[in-house]
Amino acid sequence: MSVAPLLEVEGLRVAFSGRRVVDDVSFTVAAGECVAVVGESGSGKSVTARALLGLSGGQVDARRLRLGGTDLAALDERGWRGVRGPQVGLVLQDALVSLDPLRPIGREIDDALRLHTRLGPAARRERALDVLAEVGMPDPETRLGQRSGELSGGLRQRALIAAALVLRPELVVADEPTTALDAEVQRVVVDRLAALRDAGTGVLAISHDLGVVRRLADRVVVMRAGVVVESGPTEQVLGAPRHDYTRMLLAALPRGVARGARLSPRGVGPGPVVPAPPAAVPSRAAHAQAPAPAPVPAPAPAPAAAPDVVLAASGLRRVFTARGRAAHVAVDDVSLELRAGETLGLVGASGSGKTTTARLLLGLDDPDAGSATLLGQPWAPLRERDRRGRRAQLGAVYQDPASSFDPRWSVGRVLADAVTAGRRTRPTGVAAEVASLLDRVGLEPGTADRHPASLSGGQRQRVAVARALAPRPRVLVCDEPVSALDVSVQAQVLDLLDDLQREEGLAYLFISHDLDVVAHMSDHVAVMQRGRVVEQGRTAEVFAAPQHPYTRALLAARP
Amino acid sequence: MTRPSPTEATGEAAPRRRGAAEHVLRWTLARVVGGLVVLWAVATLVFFAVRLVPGDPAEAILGGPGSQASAEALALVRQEYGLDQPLLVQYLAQLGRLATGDLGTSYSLRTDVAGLLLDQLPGTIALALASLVVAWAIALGTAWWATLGGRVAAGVSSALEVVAAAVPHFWLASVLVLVFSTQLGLLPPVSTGTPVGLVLPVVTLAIPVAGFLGQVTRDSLLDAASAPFTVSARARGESPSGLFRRHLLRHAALPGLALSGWAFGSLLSGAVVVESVFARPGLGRTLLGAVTLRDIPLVTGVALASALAYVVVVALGDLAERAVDPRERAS
Amino acid sequence: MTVLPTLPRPDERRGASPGRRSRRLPGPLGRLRAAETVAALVLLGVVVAALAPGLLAPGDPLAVAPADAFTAPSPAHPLGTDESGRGIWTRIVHGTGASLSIGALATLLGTGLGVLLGVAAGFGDGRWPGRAADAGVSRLLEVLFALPGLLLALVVIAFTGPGAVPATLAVGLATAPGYARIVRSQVRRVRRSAMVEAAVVLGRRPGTVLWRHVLPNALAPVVVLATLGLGQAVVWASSLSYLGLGSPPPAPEWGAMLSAGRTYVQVAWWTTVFPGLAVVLTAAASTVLGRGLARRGDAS
Amino acid sequence: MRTRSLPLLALAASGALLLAGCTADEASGEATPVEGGTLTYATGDAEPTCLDPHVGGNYPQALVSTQYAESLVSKDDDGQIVPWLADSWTEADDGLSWTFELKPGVTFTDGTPFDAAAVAANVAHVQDPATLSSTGYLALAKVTGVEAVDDLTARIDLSAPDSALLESLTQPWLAMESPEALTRPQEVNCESPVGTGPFVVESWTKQQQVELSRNDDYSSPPADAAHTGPAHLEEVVWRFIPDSAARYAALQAGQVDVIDNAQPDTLVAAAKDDAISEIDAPRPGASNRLELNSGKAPFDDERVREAFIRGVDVDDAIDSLFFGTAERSYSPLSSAEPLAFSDPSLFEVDADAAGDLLDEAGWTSRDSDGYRTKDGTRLSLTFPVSTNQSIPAEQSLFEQIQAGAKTLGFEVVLQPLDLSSWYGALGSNDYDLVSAPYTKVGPDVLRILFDTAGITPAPSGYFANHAQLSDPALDDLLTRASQTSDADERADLYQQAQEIVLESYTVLPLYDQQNHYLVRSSVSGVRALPPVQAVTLYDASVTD
Repeated sequence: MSVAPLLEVEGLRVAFSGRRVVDDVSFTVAAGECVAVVGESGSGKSVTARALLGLSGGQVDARRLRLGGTDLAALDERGWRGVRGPQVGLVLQDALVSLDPLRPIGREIDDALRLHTRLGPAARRERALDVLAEVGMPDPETRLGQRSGELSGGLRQRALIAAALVLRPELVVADEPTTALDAEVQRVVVDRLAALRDAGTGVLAISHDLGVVRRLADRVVVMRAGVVVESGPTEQVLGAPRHDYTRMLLAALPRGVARGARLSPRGVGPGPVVPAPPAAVPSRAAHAQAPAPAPVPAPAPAPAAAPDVVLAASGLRRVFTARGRAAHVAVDDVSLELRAGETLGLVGASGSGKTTTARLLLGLDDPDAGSATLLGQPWAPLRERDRRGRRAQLGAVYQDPASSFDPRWSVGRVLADAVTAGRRTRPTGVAAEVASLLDRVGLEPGTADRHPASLSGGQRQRVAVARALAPRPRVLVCDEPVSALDVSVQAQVLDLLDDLQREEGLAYLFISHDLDVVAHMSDHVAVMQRGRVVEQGRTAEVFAAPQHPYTRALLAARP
Repeated sequence: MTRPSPTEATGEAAPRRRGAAEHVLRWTLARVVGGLVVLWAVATLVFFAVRLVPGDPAEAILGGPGSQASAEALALVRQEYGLDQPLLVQYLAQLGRLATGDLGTSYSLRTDVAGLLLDQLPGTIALALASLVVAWAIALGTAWWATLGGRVAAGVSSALEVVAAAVPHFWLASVLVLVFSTQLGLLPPVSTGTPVGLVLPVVTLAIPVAGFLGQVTRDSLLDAASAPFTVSARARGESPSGLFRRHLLRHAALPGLALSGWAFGSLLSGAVVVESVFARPGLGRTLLGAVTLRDIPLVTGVALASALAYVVVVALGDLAERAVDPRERAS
Repeated sequence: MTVLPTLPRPDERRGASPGRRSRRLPGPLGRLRAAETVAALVLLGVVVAALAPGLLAPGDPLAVAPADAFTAPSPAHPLGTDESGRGIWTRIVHGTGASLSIGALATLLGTGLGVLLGVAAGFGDGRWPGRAADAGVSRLLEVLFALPGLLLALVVIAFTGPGAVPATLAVGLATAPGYARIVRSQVRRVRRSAMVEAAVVLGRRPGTVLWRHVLPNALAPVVVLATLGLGQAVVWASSLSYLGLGSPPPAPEWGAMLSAGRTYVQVAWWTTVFPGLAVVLTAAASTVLGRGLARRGDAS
Repeated sequence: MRTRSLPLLALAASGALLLAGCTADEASGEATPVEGGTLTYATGDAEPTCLDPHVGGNYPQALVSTQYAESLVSKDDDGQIVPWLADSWTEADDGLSWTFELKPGVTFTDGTPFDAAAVAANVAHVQDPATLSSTGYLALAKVTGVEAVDDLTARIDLSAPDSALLESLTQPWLAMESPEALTRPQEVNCESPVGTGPFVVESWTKQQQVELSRNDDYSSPPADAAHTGPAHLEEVVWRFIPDSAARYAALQAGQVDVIDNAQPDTLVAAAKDDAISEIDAPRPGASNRLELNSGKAPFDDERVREAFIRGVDVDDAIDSLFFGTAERSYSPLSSAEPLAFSDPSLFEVDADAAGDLLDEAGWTSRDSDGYRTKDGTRLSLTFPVSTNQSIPAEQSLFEQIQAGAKTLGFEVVLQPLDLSSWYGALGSNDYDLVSAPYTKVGPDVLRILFDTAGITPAPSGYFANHAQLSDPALDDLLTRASQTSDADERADLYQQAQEIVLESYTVLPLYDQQNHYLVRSSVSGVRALPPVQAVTLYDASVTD
């Protein structure tokens, strides 16, 4: 497809008050081609994408910045406004906040038409309905009048895409189009973008999710700290990466890595050490038929006397009744068992009741029916006064650790409070205990004096784990502990959890919407759909031969 | 791990519509009951508070304090107005009358309080509402100017808002009269019953409230301006002024609407001063006189009228807020 | 960034990559902006005037000199003299203590009462005791809001008689509902945060959670709010003095000076304009400083 | 909003653009009376609670009722009683009754004829407790009844001779109202009283204004009126503007034609403005004065009283605060009273003499604050001030008296109170100094203010003798003066009474009860009716 490239970027540099964020980036996008820009947070991929619409907000200069017949570098503000919409469309990450929550989606789509065309209201309405149908929005008639808050995640994202496509731009820039979505919905959006590309539009996709990139992109550009480290056809970059950083990114993917095997090099931090080459990964071409994951030799632990059950739930049920709305059954007859030293994975789409189940097991919410036991003793429903004494046995790690720390406390004080909370004894030696906790989670002793707000995402999560370990619990409930982290940092935290389980015999209830992470981390898995456990069993068996249609659909939807 | 919000209902429209109608009914019922409780509490609070105040009600009836009324006249009045009965009996009698809408007769003005209020309420309400509208116009005007005017405009408008919020009514009134009517002779210093006479009183009342609304609007404007949907809008080619009109204006106005109840209350307080300075008939002036002359029925009447006005304005503010932002809010 | 985002959230560094909000450390000083330095200087001046009026204005604020009444601002009397020949500058400086103390004490009373009511309403956890307290206090607040603030003040003063202390009491009571509403929403916000749930998981008792986490975090913004309230309290006090209900003459309190000056506005504009400016400047300065602290405070 | 509208910075600015044309315009034509036109009168006094002067009876009522209700007799500028609704009158030999010959052909504006029966009905209405009259009621204390000898002759019977009856009858609070109207409920009569005056009350919007229209068949002007027949003005708007600065600004802007209660500073400004002229009409009755409570310490000791009165210099203060618009008074009575007696020698300021008197009285030592003490207690005086009755200039005067008294060693504690609390303080004898104006026609006001009987409070707690002066000789003089019908003997008796009052050093006279009107030059014929110095608009006309 050697047609003149639609978009030419050469020597692009973006700086914010002197500090350079994007340095000498060059790539091209042809019509009907999808180029993906991959990199972790802080790599400058988002700023690059926005610079293409003049929305980076920094000082931009480039040797060449051409889109179709327009020289973007020479545009003034009014000129940019002529380009944005008709020539280039932007799709942002989370439709809930990227569409004005106070206006119906019809009006958002209509804005673009009113600004750039002289169509009458009726004609514009017609065009809006067409573009909504194009992106596969069911029943567009009523959807026009609804606000983004009234739509489900998938529908919102389609509305956002429709708003960007309505003027048929030659180039569409999608900044993290799938990050905020569940696997199933991701699949639909990726297919939509693929169809767009096949119809001849140029697509520039920005993502940190290599799975999505593998399915969608013809060519890949890998960026790190504002610089392009590698670029080329997808098979070559993802199949046989030349640059260590790309290799490290690929290695950090839990897909296909056996339970217990490390994802990140032994040393601390994302060092450039080259890990063992990963198992062969089928290239894009092979995506057509259902992916048959390579048979993973499950390291079946020696079937010694089955370890005793540390945390069990039977028939848990929780119903939310809100004013003026129908009652919502969040958890419906859920029964689980977690054994000592093992990890039970809990997987399912958002809103499937995973988090409610976790809160019931943590005793933060009382079940309407059913019960749970911890270390054999009744745990829920129970009066908090009776439960408080045994709280030390059960720890928790959250998705966003920052919000669970008291903003005014240093790391040292957080850990000291956790240590003394568990037991009323031994005020002395707390400092020593804090130091050992920091060491066990791989943080230098100096971190104690720092403020959680000043740490990186990965470091904060390590502090959260250390706090959970302080009262020496037997069970940890981890709710989406790594989904907010970059792949490389995610790998380190997962390895940390593995090490701790092996050394201290901890049992984990591991909750995630990411099937690859659950497959890698858990011995047993339970799949939840709309509040019910639809399938449960040893991870290897469930992933190899899923019985329940929903499980099969989840596995199929994995990029 | 915050509490998961129940997933929003998708698709089934019919039950949602019935739920909405029932919801509106429940909302209005709650407002009415709440309003009645407030009115009852206000009546009780005023009844006992004014009774504690020194000064003999009977004397207040006889042409106010210092009247050389004769003993028989005082006795006659005490008996006629039931002032000789125990306090609790008087309180229940008062509640009985209020329930039937009879606000009694004003001691000092010797006219039916309800009639008096009906005469004066429109004046004060007109003044308060006009001031609220002007305050909003100024607040949004400075917000608009700050948005489009760049750094200097932002700084100056912010300073203007802070100063405006700090200005005492009566001082502003004398300065405005000094400048606009005495020196420039442009505006009448005293209200003429015509709209022209309304300009200075409204501006005097509106400026301090505009200062507050301006600061509240500015904060929510900042939040909205940095929200991702503004980037989406500009990616569609929206101009900054278009963005302000179609998107930010709504977001900026939201918190202000919630504050409309408070703003109206402060306008009533301000009215006391502005009405006496500009010689405008109204509740404010009546209130000041009523308390000075210990005119119990009149004080109760004015308190109830302003409480009713407050409850209505809060309800309207809430309605407007729900219209602009129907998202469910944990109040 | 184009024109629009010239209003970056004060605590967000310009040009931070969009989408990820970086937070500036809540350092004690942080970068003092021009407006805040001016406000700090004004307040410093006001505090000095309050504590040691003699420094700024050696004259006696009460000394009467009928001969030179109503003299226009002149080197001898920088701000002119009032109807009794007393220097306006001297009286403003010596009046600072009175006005500021009424403002400060009223704010203290307002915030104190507000915190009590706010915590009582906000801390309930939805079950019986908490819900009843919340409903009760909310209704009380609604009633206090329904009554125009001035009626509240008038009734209090009618009961106690005019004077500085009753005025302070009246302004305190009239402003308490405002603080209570804000404290209630802050306490409810912190009450439902992940931090509190993490503490529960660690086995902390509700009392400890209240003292160690909820109160410090909920009340921090209230302290900042008090600085905004201080300005308003001074304005309130001067309004009461205007209605003749504030501190008795000849005390050089700003409100009393304003109401006296108002009568002579035709003949001697300076008798009312300068005391008014003093009120406005103090109120504006405390607001600017308050908002500056708020910006720094909410960075955490 | 498609178009880019300019930011509305301040509504006032745009308001200004709207009204470019409306500047104050007043051409001063020569003063030939022009028939018709509307005059707007702005009063600063409190709004009356009832327009029927019989009910209650205070000065704001007198101001407005002078336009529509007329009395039997009036006074001319020399203080002589002149005919009004009564053509002539004779006193019975025993002084126990007065017979009045009424002016024929006079009808009330509701058509009922004015006759002897009407006079009887009015006196009955005033004396009926249900009318809740106070000023009128006290003035007719000695009246036992009224006899309609024939249609145009009415005889008023008395329980004892009353030399002040004629003067009392000149007051608006005893004006004649239509008997028909008086039968209506008081509430209705308060809103629309019916008199025989040159104007008729059309409507009263509370707190805003009273509208009056011309009485076309008016035929009963007082003897000293400038013309006969109906008034020149077609309509009068009586506006209530309490704020003095706003009232004067309205006059300057031409929004109103006449204002009352003009403050000293506006008088000075008006003097410089040739478009505005002043009418100085001090009110009759007592002068504005400080009364020293001789009923309790420290003023029960005459030396302390004399020291206070002769130690404090008020002349400079009065001059500066009132800009020379108020003359110092040395008499308990207003200069509007022909029989007023003053003795400046008693009030010559001598601080040293005052100091010696205080030492003599035992107040020898001084405490840290500079105040005199005796046996440990400080020489402190409580001074409740009524913010309604004392104008700002007067309150500033009290502050200067406070400062002056401090140098002498007196601590004067000023307490500004609203009306209710002020009367409460007086009722509970919680005062040492007080300033209380009292308006009444005739020297008989002395009996109310200084007779021992004036000390015992009325049931409502009100009493008039704030000086609590109780001197049998003075009481005897006042009683005889109130009964004698011989003018010279009456004058001599009142002079002696005033000498006793002044020498008792319980009263520090300040100035006449200030009563200034400001009138735009476009208006002529505005006159202060002598009895209570309330303005009558009967002869007024608008020339532009």
